[in-house]
Amino acid sequence: MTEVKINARAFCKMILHAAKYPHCAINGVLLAKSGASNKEIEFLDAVPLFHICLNLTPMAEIALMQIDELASSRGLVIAGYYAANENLRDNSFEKASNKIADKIASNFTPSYIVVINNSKLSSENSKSVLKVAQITEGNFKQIEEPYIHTNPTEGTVRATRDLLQNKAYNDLVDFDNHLDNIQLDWMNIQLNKDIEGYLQEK
Amino acid sequence: MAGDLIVDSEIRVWVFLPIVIITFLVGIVRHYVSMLLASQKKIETQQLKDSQMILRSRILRENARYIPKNAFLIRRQAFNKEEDGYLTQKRPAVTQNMMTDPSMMTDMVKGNLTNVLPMIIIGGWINWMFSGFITTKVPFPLTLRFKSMLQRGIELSHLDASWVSSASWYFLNVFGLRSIYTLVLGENNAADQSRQMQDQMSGAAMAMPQDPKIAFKAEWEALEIVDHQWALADVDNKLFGEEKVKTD
Amino acid sequence: MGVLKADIDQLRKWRENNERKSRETLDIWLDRLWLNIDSLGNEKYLILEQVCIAALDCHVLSVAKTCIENLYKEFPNSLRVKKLEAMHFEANEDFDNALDILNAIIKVDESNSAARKRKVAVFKAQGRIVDAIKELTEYLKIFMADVDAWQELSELYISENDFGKAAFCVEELILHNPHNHLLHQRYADIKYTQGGVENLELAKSYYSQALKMNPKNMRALYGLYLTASSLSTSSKSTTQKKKEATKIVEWSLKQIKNKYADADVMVSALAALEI
Amino acid sequence: MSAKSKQDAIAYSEGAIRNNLSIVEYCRTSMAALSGCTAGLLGLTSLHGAFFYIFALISLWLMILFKAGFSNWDKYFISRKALLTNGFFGQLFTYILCWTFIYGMVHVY
Repeated sequence: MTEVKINARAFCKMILHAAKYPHCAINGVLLAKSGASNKEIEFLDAVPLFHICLNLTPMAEIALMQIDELASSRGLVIAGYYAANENLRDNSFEKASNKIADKIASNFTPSYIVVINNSKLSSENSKSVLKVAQITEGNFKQIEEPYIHTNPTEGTVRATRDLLQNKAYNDLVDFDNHLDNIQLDWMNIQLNKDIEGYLQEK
Repeated sequence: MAGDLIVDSEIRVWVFLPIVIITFLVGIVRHYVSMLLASQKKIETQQLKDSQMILRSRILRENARYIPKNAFLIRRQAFNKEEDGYLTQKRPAVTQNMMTDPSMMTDMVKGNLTNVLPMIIIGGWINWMFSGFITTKVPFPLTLRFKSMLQRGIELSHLDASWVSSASWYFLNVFGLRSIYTLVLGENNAADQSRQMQDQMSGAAMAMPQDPKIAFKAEWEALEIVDHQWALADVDNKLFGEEKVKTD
Repeated sequence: MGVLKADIDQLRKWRENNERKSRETLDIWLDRLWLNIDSLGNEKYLILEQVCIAALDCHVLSVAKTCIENLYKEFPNSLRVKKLEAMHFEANEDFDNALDILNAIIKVDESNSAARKRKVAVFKAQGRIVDAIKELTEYLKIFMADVDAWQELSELYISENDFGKAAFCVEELILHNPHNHLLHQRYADIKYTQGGVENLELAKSYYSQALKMNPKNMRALYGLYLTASSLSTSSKSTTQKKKEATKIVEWSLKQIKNKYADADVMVSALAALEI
Repeated sequence: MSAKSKQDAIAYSEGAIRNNLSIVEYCRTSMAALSGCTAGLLGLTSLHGAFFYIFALISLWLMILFKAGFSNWDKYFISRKALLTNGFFGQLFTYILCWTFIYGMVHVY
């Protein structure tokens, strides 16, 4: 079984994105170091993409092009896709997966899909918030919970909780926000610093 | 200033002012009474469907140029298909007798109660109560033809036409206060009886279960002759053209 | 008393402008109004309805329940209150009861559009998208000119990846509101997603139209760029068409760069757009 | 933007236009009532009163244009001329009523 590590930065951004738009489905992509091995993968960053009309492709293409460019200049590669469904009870991979996930899968193997488990968002045990699966030829192979780690293990959960409490999700910018106002930066450099700050806090 | 005629100032206090106040207040009371009596009309689903259909087809005709030709043709086909298009489908003829429908009757009675009745009663009362007074003078000269209009109830052939009798003053008020009511009560108020009277005239025609077939037929014809011109055919070139003008 | 009046005015303003503001409405209610229910004057029942919906929105079911009980006391037979009760069941995820009530309302008053729409919402909450679509099309057969319903239907179809039908709904929206650039852009998005030279040509026109109506629409600008560039490389289009498309590509790329320059942000990622 | 509006038909929001017109209508009724009362108080007769009405109409029109801004009134109204002439006769009745009423109250008795 592959070990999946999720960096605090990626983890926080995913949760914050879901928290910013509790009433819509959201999606985004996960970045990992290029040339990672099959045995283990670590998601270093997440890029929140859309909250309106996930299934339409043109803007997604634009976003993927730009993200790919930026990521490769930093030695990263788009390795995964994350999504949260609109419906609270719906956590299936099939529902969440769409053309973007397929596209990523065709570019990077093995690629991963992460579904945010809406109903568990409020609970304390935050590791089970995420459901991860490996995509292999259109099939989803779910990765059991013991193989999913956050990095750092302790700090991430606490940082996420603090960020949520301070309504940091209002500062999160996804690609849709960027398209509405191009001055907003979808890389969330400021938010990254905040996350670091919360991680440092003891 | 009064010129040839001096009017007793008691008339001002006991005739002239009361008429204005009475007409105004009656209008207000009528507004609230009709609000009380208003019953929400229950709409038949079929009627609703018909009106929405007409609306949609009208919009289709008007804005067809914004959708591609294909999309327009599909829609027209759906409306105007030979056998069972929206506008051409056969339906049982609607023969609904107005008198047998009790709700229609009560509506009519209510309408009369708030409109015609007060008009007659108040008008008659004012005529009886304040008859025969000269109340005021309009501040502009008028020809003799206006005499019959402004001097109802006074038969004096040598009186100047600009003098107004009490009964006529009442009617002047009834019509002239209309826009004041919109100020006081907001638009679409029920106080305005002159408009209500018009409604009653045309209302009879409206309340009749209007045969949708006729409207449908008209809509069908109008839709048939629409010539679809796609408004977006040349839009990208226009976009450039504009840009060139700007940069030059 | 003055504060109370200000609150009532604020609520009325939100109500009349159809602003959602559920959290704020609920706060006003909990802070001040609920102690003074009887001094709300003739707007009491309107406010109760508004607060009830806001409370359901924030999942404060107890408040909603009180509102509904108060309303029932005054209007025991009102369909409008019944609908609120159904919404309460819905929020409680007791969908069967909600559906029963809604069906009862529709049985009494066939032309009750609110109840029919709620039914769609219930299906959607249950994840029965296909049923929701079915119900909504039934609804649209009667209320053909309901723009919101067409909008919802288009979104449902998109979520089901049925782009042809979604396009039909958006066409209907454009007919009703031909001067809304967002609709044109959405239509172009759908056409682009469908793919194929003809659809791409359509997408190009509609992106251009959206841009013409609102030059600030970045999505349309990006979309125009994308469609044009895929048209220019498509094997099926003629040389003439390709030439035109290339021109559009250059133009839109220049525009995009201008936009970013105006906004004072340098995005290195834009380099990805160069071919 | 202005170059564009000259080239194409401009799109107006129907609801907003209707709202604007109803507000103007409201102003006009108030104006008719007020100017009628004024004319009555001043004791204007015959043609003077008519001129006063026209004067009031034009000044209201100028005030509305001023409020909308002289250069960009076309954002709010479709036609400047219609703004002046619409409801000329409708309000005339209100004007005459108020005029007659106050004139009667003050000057006849």
